[in-house]
Order: sequence, then structure tokens, then C-alpha cells
Amino acid sequence: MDLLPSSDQQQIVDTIQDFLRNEAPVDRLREFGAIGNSDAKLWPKLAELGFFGLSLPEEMGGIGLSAAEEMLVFQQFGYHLISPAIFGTILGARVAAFSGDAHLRDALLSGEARVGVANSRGAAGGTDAFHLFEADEAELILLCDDDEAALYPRSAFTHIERVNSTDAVLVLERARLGDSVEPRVRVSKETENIHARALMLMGAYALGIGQGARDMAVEYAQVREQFGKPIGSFQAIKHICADMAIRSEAALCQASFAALVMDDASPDTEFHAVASKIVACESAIKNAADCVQVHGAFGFTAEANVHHYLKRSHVADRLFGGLREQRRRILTFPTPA
Amino acid sequence: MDLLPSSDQQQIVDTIQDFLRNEAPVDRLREFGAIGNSDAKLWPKLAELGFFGLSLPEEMGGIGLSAAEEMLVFQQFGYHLISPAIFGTILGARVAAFSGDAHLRDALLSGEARVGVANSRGAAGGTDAFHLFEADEAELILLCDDDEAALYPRSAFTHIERVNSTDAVLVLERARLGDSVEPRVRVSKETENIHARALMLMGAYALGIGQGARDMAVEYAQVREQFGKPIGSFQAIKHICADMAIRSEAALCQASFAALVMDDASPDTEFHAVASKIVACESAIKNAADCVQVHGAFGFTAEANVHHYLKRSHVADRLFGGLREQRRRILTFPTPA
Amino acid sequence: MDLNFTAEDRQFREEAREWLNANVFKERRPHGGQEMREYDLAWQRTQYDAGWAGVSWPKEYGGMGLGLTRQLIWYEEYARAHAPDNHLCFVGLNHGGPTIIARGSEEQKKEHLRPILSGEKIWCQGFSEPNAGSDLASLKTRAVIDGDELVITGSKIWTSHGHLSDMQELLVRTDPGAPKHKGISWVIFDMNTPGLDLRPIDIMSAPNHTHFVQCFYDEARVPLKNVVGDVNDGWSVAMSTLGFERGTAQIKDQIRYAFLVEDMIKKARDRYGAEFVSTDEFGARLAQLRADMAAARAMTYMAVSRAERDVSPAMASLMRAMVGQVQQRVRRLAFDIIGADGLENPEDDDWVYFYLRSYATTIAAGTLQIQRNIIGERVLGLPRGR
Amino acid sequence: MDLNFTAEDRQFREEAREWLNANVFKERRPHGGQEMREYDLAWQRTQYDAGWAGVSWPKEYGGMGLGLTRQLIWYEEYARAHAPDNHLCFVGLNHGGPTIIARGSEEQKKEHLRPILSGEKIWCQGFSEPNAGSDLASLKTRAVIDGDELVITGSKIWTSHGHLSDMQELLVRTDPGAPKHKGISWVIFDMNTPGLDLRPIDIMSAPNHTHFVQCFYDEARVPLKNVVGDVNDGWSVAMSTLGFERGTAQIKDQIRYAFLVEDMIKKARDRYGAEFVSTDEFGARLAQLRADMAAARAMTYMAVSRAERDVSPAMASLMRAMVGQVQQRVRRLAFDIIGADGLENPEDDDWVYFYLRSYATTIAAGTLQIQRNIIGERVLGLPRGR
Repeated sequence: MDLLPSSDQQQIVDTIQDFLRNEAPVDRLREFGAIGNSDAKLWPKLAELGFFGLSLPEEMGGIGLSAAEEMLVFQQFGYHLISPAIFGTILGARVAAFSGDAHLRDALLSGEARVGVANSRGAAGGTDAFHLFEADEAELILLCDDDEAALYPRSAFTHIERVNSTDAVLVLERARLGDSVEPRVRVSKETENIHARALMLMGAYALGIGQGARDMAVEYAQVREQFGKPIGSFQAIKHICADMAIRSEAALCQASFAALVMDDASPDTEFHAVASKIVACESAIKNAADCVQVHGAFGFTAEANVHHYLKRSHVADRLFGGLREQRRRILTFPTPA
Repeated sequence: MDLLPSSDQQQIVDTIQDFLRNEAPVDRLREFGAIGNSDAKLWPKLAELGFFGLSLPEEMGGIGLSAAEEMLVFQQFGYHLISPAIFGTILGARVAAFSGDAHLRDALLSGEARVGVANSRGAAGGTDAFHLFEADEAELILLCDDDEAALYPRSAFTHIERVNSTDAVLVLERARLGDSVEPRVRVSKETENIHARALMLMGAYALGIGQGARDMAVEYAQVREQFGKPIGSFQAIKHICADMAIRSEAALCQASFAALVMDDASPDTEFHAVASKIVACESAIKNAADCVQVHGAFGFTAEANVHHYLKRSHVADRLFGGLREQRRRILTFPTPA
Repeated sequence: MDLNFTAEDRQFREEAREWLNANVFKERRPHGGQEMREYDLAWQRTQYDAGWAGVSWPKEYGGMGLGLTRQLIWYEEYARAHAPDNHLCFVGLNHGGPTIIARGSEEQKKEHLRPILSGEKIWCQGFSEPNAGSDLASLKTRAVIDGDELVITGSKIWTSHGHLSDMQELLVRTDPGAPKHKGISWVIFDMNTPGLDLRPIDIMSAPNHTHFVQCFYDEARVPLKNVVGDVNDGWSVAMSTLGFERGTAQIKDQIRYAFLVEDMIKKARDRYGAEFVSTDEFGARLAQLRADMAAARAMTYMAVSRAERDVSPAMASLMRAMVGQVQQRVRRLAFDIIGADGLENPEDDDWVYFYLRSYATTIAAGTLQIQRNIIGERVLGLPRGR
Repeated sequence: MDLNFTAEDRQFREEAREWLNANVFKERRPHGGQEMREYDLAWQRTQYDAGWAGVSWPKEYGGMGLGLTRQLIWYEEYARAHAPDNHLCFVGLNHGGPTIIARGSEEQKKEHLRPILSGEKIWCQGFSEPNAGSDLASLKTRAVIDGDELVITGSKIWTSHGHLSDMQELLVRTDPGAPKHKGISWVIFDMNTPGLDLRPIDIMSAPNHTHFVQCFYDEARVPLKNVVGDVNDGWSVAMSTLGFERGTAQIKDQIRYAFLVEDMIKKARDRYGAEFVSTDEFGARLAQLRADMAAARAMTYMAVSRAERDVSPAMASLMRAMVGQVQQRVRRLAFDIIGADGLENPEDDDWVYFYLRSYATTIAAGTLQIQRNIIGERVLGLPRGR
């Protein structure tokens, strides 16, 4: 029993961290226009480094590692606020692989195809109403719910309408899923529970967002001075930072546990995936909000990077079902072991 | 428009404050045995000073003042943790007065009769299940709900069973209201809305509890030293105290407003009474909890008076319907003016 | 304690309500740019032309000279009529103007007051500096006296709408040798002065609309006669307006937020159906906010009651700290109620925009942490810890 | 990262489960008094007699000498079997005993270790003083060397169950001239020593059961050989046990609390009927706690994983701060779910009792405020502010 990365796993973390630090510093989001899907230019390199098929079996063209490694990598994606299109591409490859479409699978694993993400608009728009994330140039769109995961061609959606995204660096559209359209490929929950994996990985991603906000706040508290001292020396600020660290720790531990339970094929897999998403999204939202407060007026501007963490934390929270839905879900599971 | 007491009103506050400081210091609750109903020995004196008929019209044997004065006095009752039997006696006199039973009214106004308080056990026990507070030696018991306020003889209750009270200085019993028993007197909501007054006064009482806890914490923070300084000089403690002050201010303002609106016979009377109870009970519970934390291990003992505030705050919260019920109620009112 | 208004007050309320209902702008206020400036000035002009401008300003300076109760009535009716919040006029009407009224020379009054009231000039504030946020008095922008001019060099930050403003109330250090509260002067600064350079700062709620500017002064020259009060006495001048706005204007915010909570109750019922009840998690939060908004409004009445009796202004921190947090909770709940649609920030709906803006309510005009210090030390008498 | 256990570990788990299921006391643990002492000693003796005592103690001192993973397994099974928490044995098993193991003389080990393990003697702690709570090192209880004895005068407070204890681990100041961390000694103190006087202190959750005592030492004499480690080196002796209990025992609390949340879900459904759903305010809090308790348990596993790799013990503050707060929220929700019945504190039901007790979880073993300081300074590296 060990929740810490092994040295092999740590090496993977170091690799992706170095790569993202160089290729995708959070400052990239400051340049308007160079937004969202621009992260797609990283895809071929990430694919080449093997990150797209990390947890797919080797016979499916993957690297054959486990959910644990994938969790660690998504944590870094969150930390660097990589476009959530990464979920479309990596989970899309998994859908293709388990549906048996090797051709599509390999196209996705190469990082050349783009996959957007569909998210139900829920109470707002009826069962056929969706938001499409980062889908304007995507050939395929991932739609993943409790029953199955599927890739639809963009043409399966109608009434597509571009809207202002709260997280302004992301491309957002409203759309409806056409009547009686069929996905390009689909995988039922019984074959492979891609929905549980999506929730688990979103927990990891949100964990990373919260850690990014925590580190940004701590760094600022160390250098910003008021009344002749670094503001981090005042308990009012220090204790805000401590609370951020506590939340990140809870999210980290649960994300790690959820990944291990998934690898174990435990019946509690979904329970722990949902718990991880709940705890991690809360850590992301609260840490981002606290990070604004620690930065004062600066944190409220579009110049500080803080707002990117805040907005992305809400995207993470609402993708694959918001808190209200996850709470409903977690109460349906039997008592975990 | 003025939310502050006039000089006449301030004089009433000073009188009751002096009286309670001398006759009912909170330290009295430390002596086990000398509990609860022992406050009943104050009743004749309070009656003589006119506090029992403060807001009853002169032609009903009262002093003819308004809900505002009554609110100010109940704030002091809360501050000194006077037994909640005070609600039974003062509201009981009102029930007797408005039902036209002058004989009973005068008996109650003299402070010689004892009146307990019945509180629905709600979801726990069905509609006929009650808790009786401070009713073991009471001739009458006040039962007050949305429709009417009534005084029942103790004999109207069956299955009376003494139970341990969470607020251990109070006498608590479980009981059922007998089938087809009639109250001694009753007043419908249309004649006089005693239920709204009970909620308003409980808001004032809870406000007082929260202020008592706040003052106790501030005093301790000024004298208790750690690391060579009064603990109140550390932001961690100072800001807890500030939050207590903010809550008490909110509760004070709403309690004052609720009393004035009631005197105005505004259609928003119930709305503001409920709002006052919600805000004030929250201030009482949270201030008491914070007061424990400020006191550290000492606050957790039965030697400090803190726990009396905590326990009484929960009594205030649950009497005449807990938070869940008040929230239901407040959403039923139309938008206030 | 008294809720009553006199017959004259009630008459005033009727008149205010009637005028407001007939004249309030129906168009939505733009979120930025020249359109916003024009909107705000036009609305101020509309009020001025009809004799409804400057409710708290003395009559001799063109104001209405209303007592606190009448101001309260005015702002209540203002909010009930859904009158727009003319933010751009705020600094002129509530800080710059009142400071000149309190401490300005006759000449300064003559020149600067009417344009504020009549909706001709927008004022902004130049107080905060990059390294002096919560610690305002440690400001470093220098002003050297050169003949009958001040030569100003330095920088100010967090100047809301500076790029849309005509004038600025500016605090500068005129005596660097004096203790930090002593060597400061309060200056009327024309935003067209050569040597001023502005750097726009966008805010997170509307990343494409400049909200703040940072001001850079490079030997910008201001006539010495633009100093209000004495040179080096600017700290006391700045403090003199702190008490001017005695909380009456806050009532509009409380009433607006109370309306918003009512809207949210409606929206939640539309969205979550008839089965939506108070025991629902959203219902519980809505119920709580209904109660809290009632209290916030009562706190504002209390602030006015205290102001009438000249009670310590530190007490107002209690209201500000509470209201800032409640407003944030209201906006967050609004954002939560719309669920997945919170991911959109449409141009024609303000719920997400104002959710993001609400992060300012615990930062602007003294962070919540500073408010708590003030409450702890000045209201409760706890010892200073620094 | 790995969840797997070896075949031997799984075998150990089976054996532990079997023994616990057969032997766990079924009677409810009394809340105080001699009954509680007897109950705890009897349960400790039961474990000892069967060879299941001292899971973390080295074999040479009669313990089981289990590695961290086995300890974890033991405590998991312990909680699953609803085994009682023998609080009275806690100080001996987890502080006093381990300190003697780490720093005691052979004679001290021989005399004191076995009675702890075998359920003969109860130990208590004498660290805190009336004026040294969070600031432990400023303790003032004096001990003067007189021949081969220490003569102790002073007072200790917050000694849990001191009136039910046989022995005390006691910190005294043996050199008042030295810097505050230097002149302290760690002493084995017999609670039957003349000159010791106890004042009972009741706690709010059970006002009629003494929980703490205050100890008054009036020239109480202790053999010098009862000093563990060197005279004046007591601070380092006290610190040496901080790391001994590496978090494995916490797993029982997490599992217990997770069970409690499950009970609460059931109770809420019974009480509020079939219409009770996750969107209910209580449902939302229950759902959140189900997730948070999962995380709390994972944090405990992480603490053990870190301990295996000797990561800084300051990291454990993260878990302690989180768990203390979550436990408080669990107990508060339990108290809220029972509604009006929370006004009763019956002898045969613990929900209210433990709600009140939960106020200790953010106070005991370092207040939440002190934990946050430690996290801010030692985990995050923020500057000290004092």
C-alpha cells in the first residue's frame, strides 16, 4: 500500500512537467486570440511522447501503464490549464480502441485528429441540449454519460451557435444532438467504464488547478509587502494559504486513491471517482477564489493569471456533470469497502 | 426612521440590565441543582417592575409600550441566559389577555403562576409529540403555532417522561397532547398573531445569547496571553472576534427592524420576525462555537460558561421550529416591501 | 426606535417615485467604453436638469441639501425604480466634490462643483499605488513645488475608469522627510495634463473592457492653486470625506440585491420545477439569503441611525464586511442555480458577469482582512498586533 | 503507487478479523468514572492475553513489532469490527511507553513497559500548564534536585483522565535560567506520590463526568532515576515520540466516521421519508461528507505512505487540520438531522454527546490556528510573523 509515486512514475511526472513548463506556460493564456485550441498544437508532441495512449494496453497501441500514471499526467494538465480538449482526444482514443476501430484509434493516438467535448446543458435545455467545448475545428466530439461513451461527427449536431465562454480562452458553442443520429463509435459501460475514468481524470485535472492556484498565492504572499512585511507573514493571509494547502492535500490523496481503486477493478471505482471529482473541484474553486483574495485588486484584473484558474475551475466542476449531479450520484452507491 | 433606542427606551434597557446583572449573573448556572426553573424566583420581581406586561395595552393590565421595548428586554434575557420559561409566562399573559380571561391574565402578570413551553418534536414523533420545557412545576403550558396560541393545563399532556436535556440546566420532558383536550384559553392568529411575536422575541433572545458569547470571547482574548502577548493581538483570534461582532450587528439590526415592523402592523411582520429568528439563531450558534475555539481547552470544559451559551443557542434555534422549518416558512411569504 | 416618516417625508417619497418612474433609463447600461461614459453622463444630466441631482450636497453648491432620512428615501425609490447605478459619477459626487465642499477654496468650488453635478465631468481617484494598497499612507508619488506649480512624478494604480475621466483626486507626497501621514497633499488633477500616461487594466469579469488604469506621471505640472487644503495636509483632507457619505447610498444596493434574490427564487422555480422546495439545497440557500438580505438592509438603516447621532464611523465596518460577503454569496448562488449555463457569459445577461465582479466586494475599499482588523481593534478594542 | 497487499498481509488481515470479531466487547463503553477505567483495562488485557497488544511496539518489549502496513491493516479491521476506542490506554501506549522505549534506561523499560501493554496501569500526560497552552515550552512547573530526588512544585492542566491514572509523563523545569527549550526534564511520575492534589474538571459534553484534572504539585518528591533521558534534555525527549505514532491509528477514526456517515444517511431516510433526496439540504451535506470522508481516509493512507519514506512530519498537519474539521461537520450534521430531538442528550444514545465532544477536534493536540501556522510556515515556507 503506497499512495506516493514510484520512481518510474515520478520520472513520468518530471517529463510532462518539464514539457508543459516549456511549451505551455500559463502566461500563454494572456495573449488574446492565442486561445484554447492553440493547445492543440501540443497534441502531436504529446502523442509522440506517448501521453495519449499511456493507459491503453499495448495490444491496443498504447503504452500499457495504469490509471495511476494517467492520473498523475492529468494533474499536470490541470496545473498548466491545458485545454479541456485533452479529455476529448485521450478519452476519444480510448473509445475508438475499445470499440475496435483501430484505424480511428491510431489517428487519435497520433494527436492529429481533434476531438471536442460535449457537455449536457441539463435543466436548462432538455436532454438534447449541449455545450460543445473546443469543437469548432474538431472532426469528432466526445459524449460520455453513465451508460456509454461515444464519438460523434460534428455534423451530428444541429443548431450550432457560438457563445461567449465564461472561461474566455475556450471556444464554446451551443448545439443540439440531431434526431436518430448514430455515433461514429461507441463503447458501453459494461465493455469499459469510460465515464468513471472521465470523472476520475477530471478530479486529477481539478486537483492540478487547485495546486496551481495555491502555488501562485503562496508565491505572491512571499514577495508582496504591505506595512513593511511580506503579506504571508500576517496570519490573515498565512491561514488562507494553509487552508488552500489542506484542500489540495485532500484532493491529491483522493485522486491517488481513486486511480488505484480503478486499476484494482474494484466495485468502488465509480464511488471513488465521483468522490475525487467532488473534492478536487471544490479545492480548485475555493483555492482560486482565495488566490484572488490574496492578490487583492491585482487578483481581480485580467492581467494576473488568477482569473484563469478561477474560470477553469468552474469548467472542471461543470464538465461531465456539476456538483449537484455528482452529489446525487454519490448517494446512489452502496457503502464502499 | 431610527433603529437606535430612544432615551426612554435606553432607560428600560439599563433597568433590566442592572437587575439581571445583580440577580441573575451567568455564573449562577455553574451550580448544579440550582438550575432552570430557579429563575422563576425572579418572576415576581420582574412582574413588579412591569416587565411582564410591557407591551400589553393598559386596558389589559399592561404598561402599554410597544414591541420595540419588548424586543430590547428579551435581548437582555438572552444575554443573561434567563430560562426560556420566560416565553411561557410573558406570552402566556398575552394569550390570557387577548382571550379575555382577565383573572388568568392578572395571575400571570403577577409572576406567581408558572408557564412551561411546549415544542413540537416534529419529524421525530408525529403531530402529537412534544418536548415540554421548564414545565415540571408549571400549572400551564404554552403551545404556539402558525394558527393559534393556547395555554393548556399540564394535565392535558400524557406519557410525560423526564429526559436529559442537552442544555442541562433546563428541565426537559417528553409528552403527548391528549386526544380531544381543550386548552384553558386560546387566541387565533387573526385575533392576535402571538406566533409571529414569539419568533420575533426569540430572535431578540438569540441576539442576546450571541452578544454574550461575543463579549465573553473578546474579554478572554484581551487577558489571556500566549507567546508573550494577549491572544487577541493575533489576527487568527482577532478576526474570529470580528466575525462574531459582524454577526451580532446583523442580528441586532434585524431584530430592531422586525420589532418596528410589528409595531407598524405591516403585512411584512411575519417575514421579518422569521428573518430575525434565522439570522439571530445563526449568530448565537456560531458565536458560541467561536467562543469555545477562542477559549481553547478551557472553552471545552464545564467550568467555563461558554458551553451554556452554546447549548442555549441550540435551544433558541429549535424552539418554535428549527432552521429547516423557518427556511420553509420564509420562502412562503410574498416579496416584502 | 421608530420607523415612521413625517407627512412631508411621505410627500417627498411620492414625488421622487413619480419622477423616477417616468424618467429612469430603460436601456441596459453598457459594461465599458465611451458608451458607458455617455450613458452615465446623460443620466446624471437628466437628474440635474430636473432638480434631482446631489441629494447629499448642500443647496448652496447646487445640491438638494437633503437630510439623511430624505436621502434614504431617495435611494430607496431609486432602487425600486431600477434606476441605473452611475458608477462613473461616483467619485465626483461622493469623494471629489464633497472634499472640495469641505476643504476647497471659493475658487475651487466655483470651478469644479457644478460640472460634477450637472453631468459634464467625470472624476476618478488617484490614491492607491503599486506598493501601497492596504497601506495607503505609504504612498510614494512625488510632487515638487516649482514656482506656482507642482511637478508630479510617480504612479497610481487601481484607478477605476481613469481612461474615461476628466479630473482626478490625487494624493501626492510633497514632503518626503516628514512622517508618512504628514507629507501628503490632496490635488485636483486634470487628466489632460501633459506628462500623464495611462496603461489600461482589464478586469476578469469583462476581459475586453478596460476597467482600471494605471497612471504614470512624468513631471506632470499642476498649478499650486489646485491643492485642496494646505500643502502637506492632504491626509486630513482625504480623511474629511470619509464621513461625508454616511451610508445612505448603500440602501440602493441592499434593495437591489433583495430584488435579485427574489428573481433567483423565481428562476430556481422555473428551472427545477414545482418539486423545488425550501429543503432543497438551493432552496435552503435562497431562504437564508432572503433573511440575510433583510438584515443587510436593516444594517443600512442602522448605519444611518448611527450617523444621525454621530456614532463612531468604525461601526460602519460591520455593515461593509457583512454586506460584501452576503453580496458575494448571492452572486455565487445565482451562478450555481443556472448550472451548466454558467459556462456562458452572454452579452445580454449579467448573471455570470456580476458573479465574477462580486470578487471585488471583499477587496474594494479595504479588503475583508483590513475590515476585520478595524473591527477587532477599533470596535472591539483588541490590541494591535503589528 | 500501489494498493496491493502481499499474501502474508492478507493472511494477517484474516487472522486479525477473526480474532476481533470473536472478542470485541459488545457492551457500550461508559462515558466516565471507574467503570470506564475498568472497561478500558479489561479490553487492553483481552488483547494482551491473546497476543494482539502493542501493534507498533517492538517485539523485545512485548509488542507485535508490526510494520506500518500491518499496523494499518490491524486498525482497519479494528474499526470494521467496531472495537472500542480505549482512550485511557492511549497515553501509555502511544506517548509514555514509546518515549521510554526510545530514551529510557534498561531499568525504566523493565519497570514500566509491560504494565502498560498488559492493561495494568493507566498513564496520563502532564504537559500543558494554565499559562502555557499553545506555547508549551514556556512551562513553569519547577523541579529542584535534592539529593537523589526531584522536588516538584507547580501545576499542570488539561490532564485527561488524571484521576483514573496510575502514572504520568511529566514535563518540569529543572533549570529556570536556561533558554525556554533547554531547562526542561521528562519525568515518570507516580500519581500516588504525596504532595499531589487533583482538581477535577468536567467537560461540556458530559457535565457530570470528570474528564480533565488540574494537578497541583506541592513539593512532590520523585526519585531522580525517574528522569528519562538527561536532566534538562526533556524537550528533545518529548519531541522524540512525536514521530512514533506515524498516523496508522488514525485510520480507525476515518473508518468509524465513514460508517457514521452511512448511519446518518439511513437515519435521514427514515426520518424524512422516501422523498428525501440528494438535492435536499441534508442530502447535499451527506453527499459532500461521503466524499470528504473518502478523502480523509485517503489522507491517512498518504500519511502512512509518507511515513514509510520519512517525509517531513509537518505534512501530517494537513491531515490533522482537515480531519478535525470534517469530523466536526459530521457531528454537527448528525445533530441537525435529528432536529428537535437534539435538545435531548440521552444516556443510551451518543449523537448529542459526540456532537458536543467534537468541539475538541479543532482544539486538542494543537488548535486549528496553531496547525495553520505550522502549515503556513513549515509546509509552505511562509515567513514567521511574530
